[in-house]
Parts: sequence; structure tokens; C-alpha cells
Amino acid sequence: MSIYLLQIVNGIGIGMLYFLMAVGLSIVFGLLGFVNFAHGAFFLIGAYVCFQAVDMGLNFWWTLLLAPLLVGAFAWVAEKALLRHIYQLPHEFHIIFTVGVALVLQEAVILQWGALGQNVAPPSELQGVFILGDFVYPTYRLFVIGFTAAMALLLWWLLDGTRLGAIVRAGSESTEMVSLLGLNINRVFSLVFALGALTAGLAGVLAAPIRGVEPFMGVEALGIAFVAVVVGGMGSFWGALAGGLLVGIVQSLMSTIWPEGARLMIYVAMAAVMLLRPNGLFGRT
Amino acid sequence: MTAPILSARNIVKRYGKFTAVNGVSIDIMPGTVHSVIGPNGAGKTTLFHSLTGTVPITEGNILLDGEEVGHLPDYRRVLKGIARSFQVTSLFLNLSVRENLRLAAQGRHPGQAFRLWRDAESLTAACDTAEALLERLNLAAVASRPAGELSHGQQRRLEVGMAMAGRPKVIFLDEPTSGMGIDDIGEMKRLIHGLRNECAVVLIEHNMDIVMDISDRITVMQLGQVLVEARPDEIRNDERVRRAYLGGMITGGAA
Amino acid sequence: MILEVREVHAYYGKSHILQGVSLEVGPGELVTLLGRNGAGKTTTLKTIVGVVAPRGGSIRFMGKDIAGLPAYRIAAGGICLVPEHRGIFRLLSVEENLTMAARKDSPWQLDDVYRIFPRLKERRKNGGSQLSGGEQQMLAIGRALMTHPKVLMLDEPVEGLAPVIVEEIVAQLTQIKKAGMPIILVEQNLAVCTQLGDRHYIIEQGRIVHCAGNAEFLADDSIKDRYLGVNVSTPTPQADHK
Amino acid sequence: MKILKTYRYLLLALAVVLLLPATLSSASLATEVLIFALAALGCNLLLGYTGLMSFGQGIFLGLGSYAAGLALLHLKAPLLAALLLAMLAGALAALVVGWFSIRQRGVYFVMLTLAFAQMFYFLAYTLKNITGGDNGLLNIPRPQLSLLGATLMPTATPWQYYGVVAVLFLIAFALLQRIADSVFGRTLLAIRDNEARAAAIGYNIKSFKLIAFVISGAVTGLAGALHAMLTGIAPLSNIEYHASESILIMTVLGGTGNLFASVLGAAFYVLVGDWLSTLWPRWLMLLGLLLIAVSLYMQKGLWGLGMRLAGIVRPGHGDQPPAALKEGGKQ
Amino acid sequence: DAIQFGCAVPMSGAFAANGKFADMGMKLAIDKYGKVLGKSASYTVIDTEGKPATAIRKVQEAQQKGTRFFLGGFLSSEALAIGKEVDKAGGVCITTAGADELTGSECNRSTFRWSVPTYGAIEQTVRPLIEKLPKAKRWYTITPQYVFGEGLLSAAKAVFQEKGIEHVGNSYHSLAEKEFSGYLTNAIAAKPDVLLLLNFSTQSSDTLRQAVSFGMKKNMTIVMAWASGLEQFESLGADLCEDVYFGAQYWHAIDAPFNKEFVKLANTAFKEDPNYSLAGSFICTKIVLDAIAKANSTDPKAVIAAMEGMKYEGLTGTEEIRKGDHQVIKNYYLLKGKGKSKMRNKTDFADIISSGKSFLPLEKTQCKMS
Ligand SMILES: Nc1ncnc2c1ncn2[C@@H]1O[C@H](COP(=O)(O)OP(=O)(O)OP(=O)(O)O)[C@@H](O)[C@H]1O
Ligand SMILES: Nc1ncnc2c1ncn2[C@@H]1O[C@H](COP(=O)(O)OP(=O)(O)OP(=O)(O)O)[C@@H](O)[C@H]1O
Ligand SMILES: [Mg+2]
Ligand SMILES: [Mg+2]
Repeated sequence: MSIYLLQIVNGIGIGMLYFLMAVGLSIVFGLLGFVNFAHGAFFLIGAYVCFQAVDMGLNFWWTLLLAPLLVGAFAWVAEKALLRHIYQLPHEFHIIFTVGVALVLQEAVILQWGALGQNVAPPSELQGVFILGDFVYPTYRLFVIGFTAAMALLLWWLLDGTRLGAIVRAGSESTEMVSLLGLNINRVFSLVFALGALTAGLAGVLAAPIRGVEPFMGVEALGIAFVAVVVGGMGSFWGALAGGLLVGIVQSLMSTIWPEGARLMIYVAMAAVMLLRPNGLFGRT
Repeated sequence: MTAPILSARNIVKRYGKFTAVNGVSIDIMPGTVHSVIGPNGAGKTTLFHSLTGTVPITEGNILLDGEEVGHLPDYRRVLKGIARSFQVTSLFLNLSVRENLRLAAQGRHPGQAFRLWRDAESLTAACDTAEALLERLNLAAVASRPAGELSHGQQRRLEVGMAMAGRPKVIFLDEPTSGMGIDDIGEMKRLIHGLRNECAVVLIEHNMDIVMDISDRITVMQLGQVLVEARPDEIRNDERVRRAYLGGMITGGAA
Repeated sequence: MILEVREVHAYYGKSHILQGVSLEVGPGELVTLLGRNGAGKTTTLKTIVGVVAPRGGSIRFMGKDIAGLPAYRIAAGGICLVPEHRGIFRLLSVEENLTMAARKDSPWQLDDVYRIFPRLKERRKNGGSQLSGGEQQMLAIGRALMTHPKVLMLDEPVEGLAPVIVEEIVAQLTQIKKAGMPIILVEQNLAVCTQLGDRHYIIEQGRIVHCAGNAEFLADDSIKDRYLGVNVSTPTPQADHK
Repeated sequence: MKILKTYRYLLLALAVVLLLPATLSSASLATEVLIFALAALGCNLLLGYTGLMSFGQGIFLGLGSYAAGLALLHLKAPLLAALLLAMLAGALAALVVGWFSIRQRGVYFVMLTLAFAQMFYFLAYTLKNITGGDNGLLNIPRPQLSLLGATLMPTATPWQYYGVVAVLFLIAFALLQRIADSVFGRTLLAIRDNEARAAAIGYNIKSFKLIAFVISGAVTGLAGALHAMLTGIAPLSNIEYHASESILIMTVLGGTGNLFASVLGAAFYVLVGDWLSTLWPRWLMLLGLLLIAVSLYMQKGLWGLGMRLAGIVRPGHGDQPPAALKEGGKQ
Repeated sequence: DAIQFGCAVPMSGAFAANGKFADMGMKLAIDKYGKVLGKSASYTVIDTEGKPATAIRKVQEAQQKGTRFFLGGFLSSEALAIGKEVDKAGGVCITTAGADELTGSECNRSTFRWSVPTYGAIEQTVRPLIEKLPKAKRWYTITPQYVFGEGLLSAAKAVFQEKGIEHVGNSYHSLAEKEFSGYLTNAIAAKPDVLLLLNFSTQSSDTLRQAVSFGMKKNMTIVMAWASGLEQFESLGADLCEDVYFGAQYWHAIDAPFNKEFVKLANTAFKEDPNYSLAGSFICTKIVLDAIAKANSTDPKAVIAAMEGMKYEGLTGTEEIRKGDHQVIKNYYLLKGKGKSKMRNKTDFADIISSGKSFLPLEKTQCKMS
């Protein structure tokens, strides 16, 4: 198999994780009209909960279930207690607020677990590598691709096929009008925010065995997720998928073609997309 | 025969596959009130958008005073002498009523607005226009209040004032009386009628009292096309128009 | 009484807008609320439904005090407001707009709405942002009906509508009223009001200054003159046709 | 009295300039306050007056640093020339970034500027022959402030340099204040409020936004150049995401109602940040809490807080409750 | 009046952990040796936030308040910047950072460096390994693209050439990179015998972790030329480190008299074995304190003169400060990770395979001290 093909497959593997990170951002971002700079912190917490649980001897599979729920519950509470006061404010306060939350969580992680990174071993069933000719790929990463694909289907159904999805979109335009129709928009907001956080937490758990955990992984993941969302189009589920995959594949291919510029090329690719389709690949015009 | 001040030929506007305006031609004569009526969704507002440049036209030509303006963006058409009000009120809600009007008056000379050193108040022409309009629109009492605090009716008046402030050659008013108090409608009607002396007026209105009373010409639109264009008395008696639009005429409010 | 509003006050910031508004709606009754621009009609409706918080006074809906409840609780309880600006969701298709808050127990289901407003059926897949003003109004009313309201409050529902559509909507409102739905109608169009209304309230400067049955109201031109500024004798300028 | 009113913000800025040396023992800290105040002013012109939330101000700061650094290092340029060059670099970059970004609104705009910030960062990182890459541009000299060969102000000691920065800061502040109060500034406010209407009454929105962007870029470039001379290096961190973020935070912290608020915001951010970092290594947590508090309880920023404390209500700025509404409201 | 030290290290930001240990190291040294010339030394921590500009501004501030002696930075960029700034005001700055310029092209009177330059790091890891693994002929490198990485890479290439090793490929990556699977895919495709990692800190940890997940430990040898020592082993865990080679500036098990003393000191003070950041900060502080005593003055000029050529018993045995470039001449170590089962205690992650001193001759360092 040619190296480029290998890199594309690898890029899909990276990209699916980016997608999972981006999709939550995109829902909260596009549908609630809310810019969540704390999204990376949910990823971070997901990863650290996973680390802590595995460290205490809990099975990874249980962690995969529990950690995202925990992060989601945490976000639910945070939304109810704090966030709801700032939805009505202009963007700048969303950003300032969530940057603040991200800082607090990041520093809290350092207080609790220290600034040094830690390792998380993949579950023993998935520790091997998958070999097909020249193609060597960690089994765990294969699992991540499959698992995130299943999650993608689930999310898509939830957002596009259910009434909840419609209500959320409506709420992003006018909360007052939604209330006037007798719907408790606040509960929907909490739910969606928690859902977004949950996907980020899930991404964190999945990433931990690949990346290990360290307190600044959230910021980095957030940066990439932003690019994926902008490329794909805000608020669009398919956009998050396309954006995540595109970023992953560009990054992976570039590490063969022009490694020192791999990062730069992600942004160049984004600029190119923005030029041709200002609202992103799947953005509303 | 005087030449039309504005002459639009075969205007087509498509939104994606949907054709909202389909080959409309219209001539606006100076010093007249020209109304556009038609059922909801007939494409009246879209026609306005096309003529004033709010949206780019898909096909067609627009001659203003003999000059082609069809390809210009909206802000450039203002300089040529086109001004409009919106069907859905669109104001500077955080700025005072006076400032709203001053900005609108200033817009006729936007080059001045690039002066990084001049005080706005030192450009007195725009300020004077604004003051005069405050009186004329009966908004002097609320001149210093942010426009967002006005009632709907007051906002509608200001909306029309914003178009007037540009001292246009042709003014496009999209349902100026919608949401206005019954008492104000007569006032607005007189105002619009009086505007004729300053510029040509193109009016979209559902209030048939106004339309029938003050229009010189009426264009009836349906399904994106012109159904008829004629004098009010002819329109009133046109069977097609009755069927498509007027019906029993319970609209009309008070008088 | 279905709805009883007693001496309600409301404020925007410090400004005292409603200064003791009282009105009531009985079963199956259509009352109108008339008044000049800025008199407080919209504010009254918003206060009833809880968008503006009432201060002082009481609002009783089917025997329960609802003053101070959040808007969604009041709306879910059956008071449905179709606001001045219609509140169409631009990001949702026509059909999504209709169904998003629909109740299965509502007497008006999707098919009923499409029957009343065939135009909506034609544009069912369109985004809310692509509708004309009239289409939006139809959609707003249709959507309200699908939420199974027990009292319908309409804020200037025929504003900006073509006469034929107005006729249609009036006819439809008559139907709705006949079905026993209590309605509060805010409207500038007197013809519409007198055609539909059982009783009329006139509000001025945040106070109800007059209340009359339909017949009495129709008969008394001086009331209209005094509170609504409808001067029947004012001459209107005639267009000089060349 | 009238003069006092016209120049009240300039006088306040002057007060800050005089107060800093009186209260701080470190000239570097005082200088940094003024430099970041300049950057925040540039950001405020966009956010407060044009409604554009730029997450890319670090681009102009960084480019200003590099431009001045390169001019001073390789061309042995005099101070003023280096500053002008930096402003030009900032303005040009703003023209490019602005031209692309203002085609978008709201969140998209924010994201675009953020992406540009990343792109410029990696560009600077990749072009290490010019920028020094991760090490940054080292050994940047700090010439005296001279014009036509005559020395106007020395810059050798930290306080002398503070003097130069203070003078430049006051000039820039006065100019920006003038611009904000001018017809141009008033038009920006209108565009911020309602773009569709502004276009419909004859304003070319894009040009106004672009000009605001260019002015902002130039001012921020100036700040970058002064910063490079303060520290003697043009580091990669000036063009980083964090620089953009800090500038934005300062601006919002100060408040976007008027320009002077940004000076407060910058002073607060720099001084409190400096102080907190000596208290507790996890001081970023305190900063985070502060940001949360600001967005929850202090949306008018420090300026608004000050106003509320002073009980002063300024007319015509919409931050007072609509009193007297009843009398004016009815006709 | 006290002798003021400034500990300018990142306390917040991505390298906060190193800052914390540096703080501890300086505290230990000052507590133990802080009484000189009848005065007592004290220190303040200066949080550089990992940003050179912030570092400079805060160092300026400290200098304006009278501090003359600095432990300068952990990252190359901030160390360089601090060194320059201290030199301007005529103080003393000693650092453990990686940038060769510190004692090379950007060297100056005030700046001293304890850590071995990239040349020595490669000489003491790549060269002994080539001898140990005669069958390993194909090497692949992964390099961060900045001066430090280039330094390691060019030193490695020189050794490869000399020893007839085939350099089958190199992947550059940026300093912001966290995802190395793409580069590892490249490396696997090149079928090397040895994978040489030339990045450091979290990046090298990430690379190693991902390389292991790609099964690379099974069919090639992995070498990390510039490991950060104990803290890196702790964050990676023994399983990942097993059979991997690491180059290190310091290891707590070094068999040198003063190191034993120091480890004991650290054990009593912190109940843990010292890592590189702690040790580096400790010994740097001690060097300056010793020099002050030797110079019998707190005048930086005199202290610098005393430091130049100073020979002392250090953590790696006898160390000497080379006068010409202010480089400390000391050992660099090659470690080999061992499995969990073989560890005798919780910090016994690796055995020292070899050690030695390799430094470019003065003429080749490009250092021109004014
Ligand atoms: N942005 C758009 N995209 C797609 N279709 C649109 C868009 N704007 C308007 N339309 C469609 O174009 C048609 C004409 O709309 P327009 O607003 O011009 O009608 P109108 O005659 O002004 O009606 P009304 O009297 O109700 O205001 C409508 O069917 C509307 O749905
Ligand atoms: N959001 C607001 N903030 C402050 N004042 C407001 C606000 N909305 C309305 N008002 C004021 O409250 C008063 C009553 O407004 P309201 O909208 O209830 O009038 P209305 O009777 O519905 O008028 P219209 O016929 O014009 O719709 C007006 O004087 C208006 O200026
Ligand atoms: Mg219309
Ligand atoms: Mg109203």
C-alpha cells in the first residue's frame, strides 16, 4: 500500500476524534448561538476522569460509560447554576465567561493531579496492532474509528430526526418565542449543553490511551475543534464530520508531504475553504 | 410626456430555484405616487429589494434618470437618489431617534463620514435635516430616546423618516402604515401624499384607503409578475384584481 | 371567567407602563383590546403570558393565580400569544415550525392547518426565512392552534395582510371562535374588530378607559373619536389624477 | 468647563500616565501597562465601536514587534522610523485579515480571526530565518527618540523609556478619541447597531469596517513595536493565540462603552496578573474566576463599575435605565 | 541586607511542573548553603509563564528592585532572553535550558549553563548505542523544527556519517504538535532498526507513547536522546519505558559523592527522589553561592570571575565551568528503561548504561564573548 493511502487511513482515525470533539462544540455553538471556549475543558476532564478511574483499577469499558456521563452531569449543573445567566449577553461575554471556566478547570486539574502528564494504558483487549501487509495500525485506534462512527449515527438521529433537534434550533433564534409556545427552553438548553459536554468528555476518554493525559490537552483539542467547525460550517452535524475528517487527513498527509508545515497547512486548508465557501462546507448561507 | 425618473426592465430575481420576481417592468414618473399592491407573497418586497439593491438582481436593467444602476450595491444607489423603508422595521435601536435621522441624512454624503477629524455636529446640513424631520414626523418629544424604546407605531414613523432623510429622487416605502395607530394613518397618508412634491414615491400598501386615495398609478402584482398597471379607479373596477386581491375590502381601518 | 386580570401593573425598567389594567374573558368570548400606538396593548398581552413580569394585581386563569409564573408554564397551561412580530423560526422549515410545539390532543392538527392555509402546505419544506409577511402570519396562527390553546391572544394578526387574506383569516377566526375558543384580539383594524368582537376594551396610557359590548360600541362614534382618534369627518386628500 | 468636558478622557489618560510612576516601583511594569493599553484601545475600536470581536489582535502585535525589530536590527533604523514601519506592518496585515474576515459576521467572524491568528503564528514559526522562530528575534536595540538627528528624548533608563512610551501613548489616545468622536466614529456605532439599515441609507459597510480594522492594526502594531523595544526581543509569543486572547480580555474587562475603559482594562489585567502570579502558582484560576465574575456581574466592565460607584449617569449612551420614559413616550 | 536570587521559571503554562521543581531545588540550596559572607541569601520566584517577553519584563522588574542573581528559565527561548537581559544590567544568570546558543553564538559574560549541549547529548547516546547494537544500521529520526532540534539532528547526522549508519529518514514537526501518528507512519514505512527521538518533554513522551502503540518497540529500538529525567519516567510509567534508551542530564542514582549527599537532602526535605529540574536548580544555585563565597564579594563582576574556570564536586562528579563559553563540563548519561518487575523501588525506572563528557572545542562553539 502506498504511504499516502496509509496516511489517509490514519487521518481518518485522527479525524474521527476531531469530529467527536467538534460536534459538541458545533451543537452548542451553532444551535444555542453560544461560543463555548470551555469545551476543551470538558475534553480534559473526561480524560482525567478516565485516568483516575483506570488508575484506581476500574475497567476501561466502565470508564467509557461513566466518565462522559459524569462530565455531562457536571456540565448540566454548571449550565443551570451559571451559564444560563449569560445566554442573553453578547458574544464577547460568552467567550470571556467560558475562557474563565476553562482556566478554572485547567488549574483545578493541575491542583488535583499535578502539571505533569500521565499515561493511560489502553484496555488489554485492544493493546495489539492490526497488520495488513505494510499497514500497521494500533487495534485501539481501529476501535476508536468504529466507536465514533456509531456515535455519529446516534447523534445525527438525535439532532435531525427528533423534535428535540427542531426545538433547539428554534431556541437559538428566540427563546422568548419558544417559551410562548409552552416549551421549557431552559431545560432544552441544559440538555444540549450537557450533551455537548458529554461528547467532549467521551472524546477525552477515547483520546486518553492515545495521548495520555496532561492539563493542557484541552486547549489544544479546542483549537483543532474550532478549525473543524469553521471548515465544516457552524451548527452543522455533517460539517463537523467533514471538517474533522478533512483536518485529520490534511494533517496526516502533510506529515509525509511537508512535515514541518503540517500545522500551517491545516490553517491554509481552512483559509481556502473559507474563500470558496465562506460559511463552511455545510454552512447555511 | 416627461421621461420616467426610474425605469426597470424585465427584473428577475431568483432565490435558488424559486423565482420571486419574474420579468417585472415598471416606470416611475417624477412627482407621482406609484403603488404596488398584490397578495401576500406576490413579490412586492422582493421587487423593492431588487430596485433598491438590497439584494442583487438576477436579470434585468434599472435606469435611474437615464443611468444604469442595476449592478450597483445598495449604498451606491443611495448616492444616485434612491431611498427605502423596510417592511420589518430596521432602525439603529441603541442610538437616539435624532442620531438615527442624522445618520440617514448624512448617508447622502457618505464621503463626509470618512472624515476622521470632523465632529458630526459640525456638519450642520445633516443635523438640520434631522431636526426638520423630527418635527415633521412628530417625534420631537422622543428625539433623545434610543429608537429601541419607542412603541411600534413610533418606530414605523421613524422608519419612513429614515428614507426621507436621504432626500432621494425616488423613495420606496414598504407598508409604511403597518402597525400604525388609527389616528396616525391619516397623518401618514398626508405625509406620503406631500412627498410627491419632493420625489417620486413608490409605495407598497395593503390599506386600500390610502392606496386608492393618493396613488397616481397602481401596479398589481401576482405570483412575481405584473397583473395590471393602471389608475386607481380602473384598478378598483378591474375584475381580475378583485378576484386576486381586493375581495370584499374589509381592510381599510377607520375612515 | 376563563381569564381575569385585576389591577395589573407593569414596568419597563423604571417606566410604569401598565397602571392598573383590568379585563376579563369569558368562555367562548372574543374580546378586543383597542388603543393608540404605545397605549400598552402589547404590554398587556405580554404581562398576561408572563414575558413581562406583572407587579401588583392578580391574573387568574381558570381559577388559578398565574401571576409571576414563567412564560413557558403559562403558555403550557393554555394561554397562547401570537406576537406582533410573529416569531417565525427562520432556521426551521414551515412544517418544523408547525410541529415543534404541537400537542397530540389539540383539535387542530397539521392537516387542519394545511386545510385552512393551503399556501403553507405548498411551502412546507421552505425555511421560515423565505416566507412573505402574510405567509408568516398564517404560519404563526397555525402554529399557535397546534399547541392546543385554551385562550388565544392575537397581537395585530392581520397587520400587513392583503384584503383577501384578511377576509380568510377573519373567517377562520370566526370558525375558531365558534369552536368555543376564548380570544383576546389586539387590532388596529376597526372593521375586523367589530366584525368579530363580543366586547371591546379601550386602553389608554396603561389604563382601561372604556369597555362596551359590540352593539353599543358600533353605535357610539364619539367613543371611537375620543379614544382612538378616528375622526370620521376628517377629509382625506384626494389624489389628483391626470 | 467645556474644555474639561471635551478632553475629559484625555485628562483621565494623562492622570493614569502620571499615576503609574507614582504608585509602581518598576518602570517596566508601568511601561507594559501603557503598551497593552494601546493594544486594548485598538481592540476596543473594533469591538466597542464597530461590533467586531477580533480574536486576531495578536497578529498585529506580533508583526509590529517583528517589523520594528527587523528595522532596528538590520537597517539600524531610528526609533520613529521603526515605529512607523511597525504601524505600517500592522495596518497592512489588518487590511488583509480584515478583507477576508469582514465578509463574515458574528461568531464566524470571531472564528475567522482566530484562525488567522493561528495561521500567522505558524507562519512566523515556519519562517524562522526572518523571525528567529521559537527563540524570537534577539538583541533588538533601543535607540533614542530623535528627529532629523536631534535627540528629543533619551531612552536609556527604564523610566526614560517610560516617558517616551507615555508621550506616544497620549498622542495615540488623543487621536483615537478624536476618531471615535468624529463623524466616522458615529457611523461605526451605527453600523455596529444595524448593518442592513446602514447600507440602505448609503454607507459602504465594508469600507468602514476595513478602515476601522486598519486603524486598529496600526495602533496594535505600534504597541508591538514598543513592546519589542521594552524587552529587546520580538518573541513568538507576541503573535500567539494567547496574546490575542489577553488583548481581548483586557478590552472586555475594561468595558466597551468608551475608549478610556480599555486603559483601565489593560492596567487592571497587567497589574493584577502580575500581583496574582506572585501570590500563588495557580493564579490563573483566580484570573478565571475573575473573568467569570466580570461576565456575570460587570458587563459594562471596570468603567461601568466605576460609573456605577460614582453614581454618574451619562446621557445618551443607553447604559442608564430609560427614566423619564413616560413623559416622553406619549404624544 | 540579603543576597537576592531570582528563580525565573514557568510556574504556570505548559511547563508549570518544571517550575515547581525548580522552586523546590532553589529553596533546598538556599536553606542549606544560604549563609555566605555573613549575609543570608533569599529568593523570589518569578513566573515566566513560559513566555520570553513576560520573563524579560519580570526580570527587569526584579533587577530594578536590586536582584542580581538569576536562575534563568527552563525553555530555550526564555533562557536566552533572560540571559541577555541579565547581561544588560550586569548580573549573573545560570540555566539548565537546552539551547546551544546560550554558550554558543549568543553567549555573553553573564550567562552560564549547566546542561550539556546537544552535541554532547548525541555523542553520549548515539555513539555508544551504535557500538552496542552493531546490527542496527538503519536509523530514523523525529525532530522538532527549531534550533534545539536542529542541533541534535546535525550532531546525530555527523555521527551517522562517521559510523557509516544509514539515515533512512527524518520527520520534522512543529513545537505545537501533539499527534505523531502521521510521522510514525512515515517511520514505519522506512523500516528502520532504530527510531531516534530528538524532541523533548511532553512531545517526546507523546511520540514514545504513540510509537509503542504502533507496535514499534517490537521490531526496532527506540532511543530518546534528550529525556527530561525522572519526571518523564513517572509520567510515562515503567511499561512504556521498558527497553527504551534515554539520554539524560541527571539521574538520581548517579554514583557521585555529592549526589548521594544531595539525594539524602532531598529525601529528607521532600520525601521523594530528586528529578532533573530540582537537581538542576539546586546545583545552579549552589554554584553561584559557592562563587560568591570564593569571590568574597556580591559584586556580579567578581562573582563571574570566580565562576570562570571554577572546579567543584557536583552532582555528576567533578564538574568544571569552562571560562571561554561559560559551559559547565559535566557528564551526560545513557539510561535504559527496565520493566516493572525489575524495579527495586518506585523511582528505579532505569539503569545507567554509560556516561561521559563530550563537548565541542571552544573554537567550534561560535561563542565570542565580548
Ligand atoms: N430570501 C428568500 N429566499 C427564498 N424565497 C424568498 C426569500 N425572500 C422571499 N422569498 C419568497 O418570495 C416570495 C415573495 O416574497 P415577498 O416578501 O416579496 O412578498 P410580498 O409581496 O412583499 O408579500 P407581503 O405582502 O406578504 O409582504 C414569497 O413567496 C417568499 O416566500
Ligand atoms: N422594550 C421596551 N423598553 C422600554 N419601553 C418600551 C418597550 N417596549 C415598549 N415600551 C414602551 O411602552 C409603551 C407601551 O408599548 P406597547 O408596545 O405596549 O404599545 P402598543 O399599545 O402595543 O402600541 P402599538 O400599537 O404601537 O403596537 C410605549 O410607550 C413604548 O414606548
Ligand atoms: Mg412584503
Ligand atoms: Mg403593540
